[in-house]
Amino acid sequence: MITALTLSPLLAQVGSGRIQGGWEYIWAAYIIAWASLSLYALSLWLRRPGQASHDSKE
Amino acid sequence: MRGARPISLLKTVGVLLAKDLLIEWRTRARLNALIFFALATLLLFSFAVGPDTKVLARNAGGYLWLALLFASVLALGESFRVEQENLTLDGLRLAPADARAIFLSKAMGNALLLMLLGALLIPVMVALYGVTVTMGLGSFAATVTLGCMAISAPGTVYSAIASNARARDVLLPLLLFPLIIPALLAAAKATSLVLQGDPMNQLGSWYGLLIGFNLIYWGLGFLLFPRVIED
Amino acid sequence: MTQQTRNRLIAVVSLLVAGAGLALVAFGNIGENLVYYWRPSEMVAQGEKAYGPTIRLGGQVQPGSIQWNEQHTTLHFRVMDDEQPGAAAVLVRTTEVPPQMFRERIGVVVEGTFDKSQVFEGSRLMVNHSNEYRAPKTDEDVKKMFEEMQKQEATTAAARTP
Amino acid sequence: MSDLLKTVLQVGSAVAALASVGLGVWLGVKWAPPRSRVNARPVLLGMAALALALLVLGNWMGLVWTPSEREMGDVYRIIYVHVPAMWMAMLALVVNFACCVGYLLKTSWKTDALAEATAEVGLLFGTYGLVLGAIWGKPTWGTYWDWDPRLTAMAIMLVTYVAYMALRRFVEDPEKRAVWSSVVGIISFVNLPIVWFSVKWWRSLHQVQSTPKTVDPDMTLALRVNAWASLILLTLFLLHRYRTALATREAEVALPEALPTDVPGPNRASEVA
Repeated sequence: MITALTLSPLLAQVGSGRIQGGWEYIWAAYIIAWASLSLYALSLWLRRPGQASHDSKE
Repeated sequence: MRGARPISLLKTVGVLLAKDLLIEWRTRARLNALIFFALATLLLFSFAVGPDTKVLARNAGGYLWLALLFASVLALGESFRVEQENLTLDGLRLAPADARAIFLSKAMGNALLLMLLGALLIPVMVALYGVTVTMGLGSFAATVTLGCMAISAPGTVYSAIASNARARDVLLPLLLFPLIIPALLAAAKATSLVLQGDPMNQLGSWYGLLIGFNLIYWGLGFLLFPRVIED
Repeated sequence: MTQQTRNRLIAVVSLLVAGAGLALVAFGNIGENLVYYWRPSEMVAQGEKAYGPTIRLGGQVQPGSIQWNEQHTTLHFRVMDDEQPGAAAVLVRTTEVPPQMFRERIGVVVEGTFDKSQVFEGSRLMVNHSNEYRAPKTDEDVKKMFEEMQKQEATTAAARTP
Repeated sequence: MSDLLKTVLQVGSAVAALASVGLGVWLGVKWAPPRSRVNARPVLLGMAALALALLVLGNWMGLVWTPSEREMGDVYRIIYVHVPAMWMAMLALVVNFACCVGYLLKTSWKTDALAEATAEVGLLFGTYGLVLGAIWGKPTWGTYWDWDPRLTAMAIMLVTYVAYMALRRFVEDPEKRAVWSSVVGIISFVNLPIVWFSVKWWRSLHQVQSTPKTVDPDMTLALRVNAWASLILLTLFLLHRYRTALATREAEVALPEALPTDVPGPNRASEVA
C-alpha cells in the first residue's frame, strides 16, 4: 500500500496535524464489526436448542 | 467441623504444611527432577538466544521467571496429584480440616518450593548468563518471595480445579498463565532492576504491584478454595 | 461466636484483603512511578542513568520546534513537559515518518534511546489523541482545507515523479 | 436535522433499547426453558428487526451524517463501532461476575447458563472491539498495537475469559463445572476494573474515557444510537445463548449415565423444569 507514490504526498504534510482519507481503515472496521455480529448470530442459530435431541426425548 | 470444637486455623495450616513438606522431602527424586527441569529450561534459553551474552544478560530476569513459571506448572500439578493418588484430600476433609487451611498450607508449600527453586536458579543464572548483580541479596530475596507467592496462590486454586478435570495438563497453564502475566511481568522487571541497577527508582513500585496482586489472589483464593474442593 | 458467624467473618476479612490489594494497585502511587513513558523533566533529572536503555519518552511537541528534512526523511522536534514557559524539553531525532496527526502541541510517545549528546534517538513515534471529539468549524472550512491540501499534494507529487 | 428530530431519535432509541432489554429479561424467564409454551417468535423477530434498523441508522449516522473530526478527519468514525462493542463487552462480563457470585451463593442452573452465555458474548464483543481498536490505532497513533496499560490489561482479560470458556469445555460434570467456572470467573473479573480505570490510574497511549462534554452533540447522538442498537443485539445474543446453555444443561442432567453416580440427578431435573 505504502509505495513511494502514496508516501510522497504524506511526507509533504508532516506537521499538518490532520488525518486525511483513511477510509480503508473505516471500512475494515465496520466490515469486521458486521461480520463478527452476523457470524455469531449464525452460530447461535446453528446451535439453537436442537430439534434432534428434543424430538428423541419425546 | 459441625459440632466439634474448631481447631485453630493456623494450627491446622501448620500441621498440613509440615505434612506436605515431609512428603516433599521423602520423595526427593521428584524434587530433583523439578530442579533439573528448571535448570534445563534456563540452559535452553541460552541455547535458543545464541551466544550473544549481552542479550542474555539483559533478559536474564525474564528467563529466570519463565523457567520458574514452567517449573511451577509441574510443581502445582503434582501438589494435588499426590493427594489424589491415595484419596488423602477426602481424608483431610473428613478429618475435619478446614478447606481454607488446606488452601493456605498448599499455597505456602508451593510458594516455599518455588522460592527454594528460585534460590537455586539464581546463582546458576548469574553464572550462565554472565550477569552482574548490582543490588543486594535482600532485594533478590524480596523479589523471589513476592513473585513465587503471586504464582502459588492462584496456581493452587487452579491446580485443584485442573487436577480433577479432563486434559489437566493443558488446563492448568491455560488458566494460570494469562492470570499471572501482570505478576510475572512485575517480578521479571524487578529482577532486571535488581540485576542491572534501578536508575529510575522503580523497584518499589514493582514491589507494590506484586504485593497488590498477592493480596488479591491470596484473599480470593482463601475465600473461594473451599468451594473448589467441596463435593 | 458460632461457627457460621466465624466463617462469615473470615470471608469478609479475606474479601477485604483482596479489596486492599486492588486498592493498592489502584491508588498505591504505583502509576506515578511505574510508567509507560517518562516525561522529559523526569528523564533529564535521571542524568547519566538514563543513557543507554530503550525508554519511552512522552510529552507535547514544542511549538516551532518541528524540523522536517524531506530528502533524508529525518525529523527533529522537541518534546516538552507541558505548555508552561521554562518547562523541560528534550530534542528528538527520528527517521520515522510521523503519523498524520503529528503537529505542534500534540501529545507524543517516542520509543528510543537517550545519550550524552542530549539527543533522543527515536525508533518509534506514536501520537496520542485526547478524549475530545470536535467537528471542524464549518463544513466549508473543511472543504477548502481539503482542496488546498489536494492541490498541494498534486503539485508535490508531480514535482517528484520524473 | 432539526433539534426536535434529534431529541426524538435520542429518546426513541433509548426507550426502544431499554424496552428490548426488559422484553429480553421477560423472555428469559418465560421462553428460555426449551419446552416453554410461550411463542416468542413475534417478539424476537420484532427485537431483531429493531436492532437491525437502529444499527443501520446508527452506522449511517456514523459514516455519513456526522461531520468529520477536527484532527482525526474521517478515521474517528471507527468510534461508533469500537466504543459500543467495548461497552457491551464490559456489561456482559459484569453480568457474568454477578452470575458467578450468584451461583456460589445459591445453586441454580439458570445462573450457570447465564454465566456461560455472558462470558461467550462478552468475549465476542471484547475481541472484535479490540481488533477495531487496533485498526483505529494505526492511522491515529501510528501503530496497531503497543503494550500500554490499557491495551495490555484488555488483552490479558480477554485471554483469561478464553481460559474460562475452555474450562467449561473440559469439565464434564455439570455441577463441578458450574462451581469451578464460577470460581474462575470471579478471579478473572479482577481484571475488569483494572482495564476500565487503567487509563486514569496510569499514563497510557489510550485516551481516557470520553464524556458527552468532550464529544460534539451530533457525535454523541450517533454514538448513542449505535450503543442502544448494540444493547438490543447483546440482549438477543444473551437470550439465545442462554437458551442453548439451559437446554444443554437440562439434557446433561437428564441423562444419568453422563453423570457420576453420587450426584443426585432427579431433583436437579425437577428444579430446571
